[in-house]
Amino acid sequence: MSFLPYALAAWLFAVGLYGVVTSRHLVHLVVCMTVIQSSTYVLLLGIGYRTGKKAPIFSSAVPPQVGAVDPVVQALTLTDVVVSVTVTALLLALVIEIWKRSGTLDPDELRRKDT
Amino acid sequence: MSRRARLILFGGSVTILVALLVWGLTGLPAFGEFQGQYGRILNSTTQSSRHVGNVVAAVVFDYRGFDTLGEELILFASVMGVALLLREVRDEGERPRDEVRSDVVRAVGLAVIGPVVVLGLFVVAHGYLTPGGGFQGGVVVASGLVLLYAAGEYRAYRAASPSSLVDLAEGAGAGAYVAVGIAALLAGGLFLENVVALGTTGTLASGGTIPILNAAAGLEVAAALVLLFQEFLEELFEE
Amino acid sequence: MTLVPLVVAVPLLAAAVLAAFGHFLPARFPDVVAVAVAAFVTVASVILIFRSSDETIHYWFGGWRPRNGIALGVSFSVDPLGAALAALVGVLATAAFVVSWDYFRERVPPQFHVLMLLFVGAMVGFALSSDLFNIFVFFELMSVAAYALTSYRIERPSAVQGAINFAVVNSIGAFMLLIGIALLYARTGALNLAQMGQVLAQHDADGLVIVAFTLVAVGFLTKAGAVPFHFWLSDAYAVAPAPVCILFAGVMSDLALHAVARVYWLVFSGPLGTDVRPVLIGVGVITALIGAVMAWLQAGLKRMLAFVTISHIGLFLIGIALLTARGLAAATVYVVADGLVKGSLFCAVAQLARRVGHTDELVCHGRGRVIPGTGVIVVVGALGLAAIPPLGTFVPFGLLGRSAGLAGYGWLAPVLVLATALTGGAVLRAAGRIFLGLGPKRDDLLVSPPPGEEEDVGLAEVPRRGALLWVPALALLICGLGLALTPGISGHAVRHAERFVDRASLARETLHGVRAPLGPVPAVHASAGSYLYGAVSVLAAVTLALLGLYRSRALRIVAPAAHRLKLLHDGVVGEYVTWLTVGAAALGVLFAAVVR
Amino acid sequence: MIPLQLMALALVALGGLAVVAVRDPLRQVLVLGLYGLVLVVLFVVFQAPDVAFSELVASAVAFPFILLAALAKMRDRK
Repeated sequence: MSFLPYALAAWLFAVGLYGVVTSRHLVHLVVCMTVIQSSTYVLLLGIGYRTGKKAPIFSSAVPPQVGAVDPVVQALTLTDVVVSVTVTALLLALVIEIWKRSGTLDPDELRRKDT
Repeated sequence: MSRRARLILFGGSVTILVALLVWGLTGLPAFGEFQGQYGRILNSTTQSSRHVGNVVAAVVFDYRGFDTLGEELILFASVMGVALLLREVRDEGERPRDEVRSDVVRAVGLAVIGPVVVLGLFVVAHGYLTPGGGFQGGVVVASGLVLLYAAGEYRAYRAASPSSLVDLAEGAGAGAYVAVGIAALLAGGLFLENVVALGTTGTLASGGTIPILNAAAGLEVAAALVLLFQEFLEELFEE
Repeated sequence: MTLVPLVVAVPLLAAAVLAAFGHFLPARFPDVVAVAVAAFVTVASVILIFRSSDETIHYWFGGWRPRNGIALGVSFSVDPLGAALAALVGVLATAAFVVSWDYFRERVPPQFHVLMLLFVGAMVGFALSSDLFNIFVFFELMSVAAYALTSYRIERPSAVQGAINFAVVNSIGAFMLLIGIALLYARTGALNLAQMGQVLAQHDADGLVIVAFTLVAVGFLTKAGAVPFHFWLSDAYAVAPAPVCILFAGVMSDLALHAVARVYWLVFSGPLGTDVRPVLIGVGVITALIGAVMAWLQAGLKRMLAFVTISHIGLFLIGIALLTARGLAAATVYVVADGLVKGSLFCAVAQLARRVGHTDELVCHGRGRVIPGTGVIVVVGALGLAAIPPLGTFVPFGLLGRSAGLAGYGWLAPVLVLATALTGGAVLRAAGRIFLGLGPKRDDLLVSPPPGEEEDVGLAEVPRRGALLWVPALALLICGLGLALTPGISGHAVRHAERFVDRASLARETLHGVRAPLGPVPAVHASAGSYLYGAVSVLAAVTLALLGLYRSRALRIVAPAAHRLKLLHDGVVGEYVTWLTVGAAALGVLFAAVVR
Repeated sequence: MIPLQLMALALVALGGLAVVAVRDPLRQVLVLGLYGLVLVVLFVVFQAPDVAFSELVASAVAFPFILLAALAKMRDRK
């Protein structure tokens, strides 16, 4: 039981990787990348969780002495979530350009034609 | 390599990789039992040393503010990359027509925009007191502007976000973060050192440079997404 | 001290300013700013080499110095080895910006300079950072800028495809790196390299440590282009514009290897010891040889140089994988010298593209005669790749061979010679064909890339200021080969590497401010054996080049195997990711088998 | 571990699989949006409201927008 969140991360990683390897559509492939990425969020936040503790936000009502879950892993993921949107957009822009130049979105059809 | 061969090769190796991963994961502390000293120290000292209640915000904009500088620039770089990729000599005279949908959609859209943008700004402003902050609020502000487009007011959307102004905001957001870091050097501190007065916990003026960096991030994220949406929209209307 | 953050902050700030005001500035302004910033990075990094030569500079961002041995913030640790890599970034960036002034025919969009400056800042940060998550952030920043720069020529299908292969494979590598970081954070409660190492050293290696090392190594080796994580590299480097390639081939890949060394020594050396040595050496040997063979098979110069980069990454990896101070010193000096030579060769390729309009050796047969100066640079550069004694690349080549011998791996010396001879020979062969018109115009053994990849658009007209193309090429070549003239360079490198590998002292210095001892400068001289190996390498390179030109049939026996190898590099991203998975699984199993 | 956490874990596991399994890009965008919302729930029960907030604005607004715009651009010819 106490291992499940970590197993979930491994699962998401494997599933996303499977999607990338077998994908026949570049947009699908890019979306599968975001699944792999989400495995890192699940892992980090799962690691930082502490049973019975609340979010690391303190006020006069919640003094620091009561403790909280780990704030560092949250800080690492928080920015990454927003940044990943723009990185995905960059990948999609590449996909659009491929579509414009090659007329296909199937990665297997983009085989190199060396002579 | 045939697809079949690829699948077999992948199936075999990913099984081994997952087995390895699980082997590694069993070495982790049981779920909920993590005792990392880094996080515990920050949880117990942030309020007194930084006058900020939201420890996550303090980590993002102070303790590990230098990481966030990098993250913000990744965002900046990818938007610059999208602009570089989708560049095209666009005919400036020809604007895509407004796709007027039903008047109801338009009315609802227009009615919602103001509140959404205000909400976004509120989220940006209170990030170091409550959940939220520049990163989340920035997205909300940008989505408010996109509503203008959804409401069929592409012209208004463009008018609300002229290219050169968005570029300026985008560069300014990224530049301001670095500039705050350099300002600390000029004030005799180390790069990104929190040299401003810390204020009273629980008020908007608390946390020293945290609100400044938070605002810079908000500006950067909002401008980046507006620019991004714009690039994709123009791509859509291009022949 | 203040220079430490500024080497990174100045290029990043310049990028932001150019993006903000790009619309309002005169056309040549970004060029001037970019050259000035790159020159600043160079000078500042060189100053840092000297400033840090007595004592490593630990710079704590935000003023968060460690408390009771616990790091609260992010730090840079600047030592002469890291600063030398930063200086290499600066020098190559300066050359790249000067070359791009004349290389591009069209008006360069403002985003190009913005991305290049971000790329430069990210590489310097990556080289100097001593916080694992911060290293990851700079890794991502340089990757994102690099994807976009690769696809600069959007009108060419292969450019965009190369970029997406690069982006997908590298992003997956980055996710693995991040999972490795998460495992380490869970175990140590720290992100600072030295602090992580302190905690890990208290216990023997278990599954978590081995898997974390595998994932972190895979992340960095993917960026470095080690076999079998290298497939994206040739697709990307062959299509990126030449000024971008100067930075890609000259330093980006090598930085990732330096990160492997830093993470191994500072974090993992306690629990892993030298157990992992044979596995890493194996990866290095395979990379050096496959890269060299593939380089030999290319007719397209840019793709050839991409495989030369892979092959030489293998050589540097061997140096690092010896897990000795000498091996690390050799690898670092080699990276700098070789990076300058490769940068010079890419400048020469840019010149060829501009003047001849093509960079395929079969197409350009004899057409390089109009630019004999460039021919000389390419030939000398090729000899540099073959480690010609007693010049710049020979010094670390010899040191590498001797370090391998000292570590009990004497058999590595012939492998090194084979890789340098094949890579140098391939470039010599191409130079003979292009600049002297030697040999036939056809060779079935060689691979020609699809149309458009090695072509330069438009007519070959004489650039207004051709000097901006060949002067950087000459300058980089002189710097790279002239490195041998730096007095006692090997000795100094070994001395600093010895401090670098002293994990416990370095951790005490980082976290508690107790200065780590710095030994005397050891006397390191090239031995007669090194000269022999260097001479053999050069002779073999020349012989191979002549064989390739006139007796290509003699090499036919390798054709079937070569053909099979070529087929693997087919640009299908799903297959590349499969190989990444295979490599990661194999590396993990091998590490698990050898540790303890 | 509380039941709510278990439920969120199960949903995320299924959601991730669904995103990969749906091969039609347009439908996949919808599934991705739902997956994002499930992740938001997971992050909330992991006591990470800041991250949940990030994930919410990303998966509810930004991701669908760019994906749909890209797909709309590429709808013909294929």
